[in-house]
Amino acid sequence: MTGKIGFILGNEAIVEGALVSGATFFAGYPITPSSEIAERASRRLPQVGGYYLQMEDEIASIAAIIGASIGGAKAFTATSGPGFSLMQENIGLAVMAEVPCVIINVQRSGPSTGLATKPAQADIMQARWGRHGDHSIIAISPSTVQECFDLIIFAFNVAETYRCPVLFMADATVGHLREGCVLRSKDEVEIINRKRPPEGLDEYYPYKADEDLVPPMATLGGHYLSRFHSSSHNEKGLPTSSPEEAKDLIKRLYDKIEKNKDKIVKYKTFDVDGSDYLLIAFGGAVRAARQAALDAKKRGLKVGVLQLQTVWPFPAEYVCELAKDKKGVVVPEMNMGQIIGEVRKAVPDAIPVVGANRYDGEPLAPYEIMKALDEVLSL
Amino acid sequence: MAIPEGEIMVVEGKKFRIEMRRDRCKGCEICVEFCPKKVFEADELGRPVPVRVDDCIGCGACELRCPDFAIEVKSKGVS
Amino acid sequence: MKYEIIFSGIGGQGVILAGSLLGEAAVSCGLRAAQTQAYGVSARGGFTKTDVIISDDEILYPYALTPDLIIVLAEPALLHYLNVSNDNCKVIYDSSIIDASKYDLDKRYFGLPIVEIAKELGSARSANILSLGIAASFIVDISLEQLDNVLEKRFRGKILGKNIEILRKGIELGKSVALTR
Amino acid sequence: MSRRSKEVSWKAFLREESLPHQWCAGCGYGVILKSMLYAFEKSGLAPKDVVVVTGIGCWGKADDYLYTNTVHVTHGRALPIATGIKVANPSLKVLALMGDGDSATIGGNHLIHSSRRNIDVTAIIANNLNYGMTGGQYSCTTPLDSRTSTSWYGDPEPALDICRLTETAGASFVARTTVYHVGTIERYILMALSHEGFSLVEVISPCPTYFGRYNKMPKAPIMLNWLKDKAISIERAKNLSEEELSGAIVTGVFADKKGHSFLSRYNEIQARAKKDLEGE
Repeated sequence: MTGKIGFILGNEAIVEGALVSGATFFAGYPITPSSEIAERASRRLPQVGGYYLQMEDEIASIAAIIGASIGGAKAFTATSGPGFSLMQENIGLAVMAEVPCVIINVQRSGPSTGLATKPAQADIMQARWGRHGDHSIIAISPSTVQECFDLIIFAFNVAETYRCPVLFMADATVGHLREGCVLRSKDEVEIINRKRPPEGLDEYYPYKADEDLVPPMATLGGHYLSRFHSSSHNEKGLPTSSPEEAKDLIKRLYDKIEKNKDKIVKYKTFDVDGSDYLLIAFGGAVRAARQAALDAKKRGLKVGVLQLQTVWPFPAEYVCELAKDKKGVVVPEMNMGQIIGEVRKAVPDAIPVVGANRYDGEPLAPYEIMKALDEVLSL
Repeated sequence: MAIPEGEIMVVEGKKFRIEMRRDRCKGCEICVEFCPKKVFEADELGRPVPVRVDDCIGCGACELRCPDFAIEVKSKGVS
Repeated sequence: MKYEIIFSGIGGQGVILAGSLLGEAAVSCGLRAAQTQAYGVSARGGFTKTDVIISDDEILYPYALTPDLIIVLAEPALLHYLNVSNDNCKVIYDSSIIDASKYDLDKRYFGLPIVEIAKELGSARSANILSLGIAASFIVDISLEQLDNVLEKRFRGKILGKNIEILRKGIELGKSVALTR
Repeated sequence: MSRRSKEVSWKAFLREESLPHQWCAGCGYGVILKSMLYAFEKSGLAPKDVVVVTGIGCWGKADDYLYTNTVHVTHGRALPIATGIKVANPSLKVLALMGDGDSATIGGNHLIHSSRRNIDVTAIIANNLNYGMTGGQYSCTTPLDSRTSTSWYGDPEPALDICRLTETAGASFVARTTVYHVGTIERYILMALSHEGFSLVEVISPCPTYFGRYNKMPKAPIMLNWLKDKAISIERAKNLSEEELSGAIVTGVFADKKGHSFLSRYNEIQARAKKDLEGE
């Protein structure tokens, strides 16, 4: 498969990227518009000695990939809106027990069963806040089929590096998009595997973190006994109700992501230098945003685009830096306005921030972004 | 019979020795009820006292049934 | 160069396959292609369409905004494309299964008996491949060799032979109605 | 009694420093725990080969007292987590320890499908007939008409028979006993540990604090004698009518079938897939 160009679906590219990452375990429950991921995983994984498990529901699916990761595999699942809602509790488990795994949500219109076959980006706040309790989370969003492949590898890498779940927030416009995609081989990409404890320790403490705030993860059946715990626990992995230990744990879980933000945040810019206006988008909406910027150029406007490949943690400082000398910002999203709230928090109050939103199940179009840009121009 | 807290109480019988952990015992009286030789009696807190240790036949029922890991019966002469 | 092509029909006619084969052939020829699809809940019977954008440059928005060619294989699909904004767009509908007389269609629309021709060539189910040929005739940069290649990857044996024949007939048909810009 | 002189003593699996445990006086879970440790000793397993997955509930605290690999997870999800661990690392002996609420009520769907899948995991279900940890509410195994803190006038819902359910669903080893029948707990767990495919041991346990207290059995010995009286062996039960069996606890081995575990079947799938890849 070295460097082979495939004309494939975004959903298929996700599976190919996962395989290159070394993933050997998928558990899922079919749901539109993510099902092609399950279908391809079911064909490809057993070919490479891996496993595809079709579970009884999405709760079992996320549980099984957490188990598989504890067992030593790189594991992933894929779902869409309703299934993503069902997974939230155990995503919290992966956060608390520090289990690396990748959860793909090919977003569709909601709420509830909504428009099953139609795209949306309306789960991006759920990605951040869907679970109970304080914590940080990593969410990555692709806008092209090539990014489905490249960023899923990045998703596995950050999951392994920081021992945490990573949410891969695709949407139906990208998952069901076919494009040319360079299918890189293992030797052509950087693959990161979880940190293991050194041999010869007197005792292994499963939740004793190194300086990077990440505890090494022992291989089950190897040198050390290991413990994983969903409740507040100490370094030994034993439950504790001590306020100090509880605070230290919650703080570390939060900080290991927030303090490593510069390594986790990935973005792309298009014509931002010297531009007067800025479009900030993620996922499928980036395509419309870039087209709109190009159309605006024909009208003599200087419009740059910031693509958030990593949406969470939100790069507020960078957004502020980029936006501070602009005349206005437009945030195109296929929802009623979710990330725009983060943008508003980040940019100086004097700069107008306007949304370009679509939430009828149809993909956001460039002319709708142009309309929002016109609104900014009129301010 | 006063048995101290927090340490292993060893009661020697003719053939068997009963070791009891009062720090673990919660006084459920299972050993009192199910000892075939009625070796134990409950004190005022319901905790067992091996008052007839010489009657012990070493069947191990008390050890097996104790939910609290609080009783061990040992054959004398076996360390 | 940039082309926006739509294949439309009802589920089960293979319009999405036609779109993906066209895109794949374009990519094999070193072009860029993006293919998207819209479909309803039923796998069979409901309105289905696929947009194929082919360009020698990066494709930003992957949906057809100003389509150059729309191929319509069923009446429910025609209803979607009665008011096409692009003056230069060509809309080819299957005149063997759609009675267009009740619609007030301008000169951008014309009928070809697609299913009937496919049937004559031995496979009514290959109307999508005939459509692929019609669309391919439109894009000079896609080679027949690569089109054959993508068919060879997809089909085997007798069906492959039939489809290769039908593809050629489609290209010929497309040329006959002078689709090339 | 001093036990068998095996390489790894049962005490090697016990976190003795965590005792006394948190279970109430007369709770049967300490007995089940000890029987499980005895079975570990007899099985010849080493602590590092064993992974114990626990859910939420009184029995879900069992991992606190173990020197094995332990994974403490969300309520009801021990089985799918155990499934993932086992599939990812088949050399491990993976157990899921669940109560009646965890396994059969909130986790009932996973119980059915783990049985059907015949996944190579051992489930040890400690059934105390109610939710002990949250204060004695009724669960899906609470006997019909029993009084609990949420069925003050009697439980209107009939109880679920875990063993009959899982046997029907395809679990290849299913056995039930009670804390009264203490010797059989170890025996059944040992059988389950050496079984290929999904193995399940259900142990009915006294909860004198809640279930017992609400149902005129406030002390453990009374509850144990109640279990003794209610128990009917599966062999005897075969000759009894439904009416005669009403309210009885049928004990014994419900299923003990060989072959067709999930992992053995999946090996076949991988072989076919590799052939397919070579043929491409």
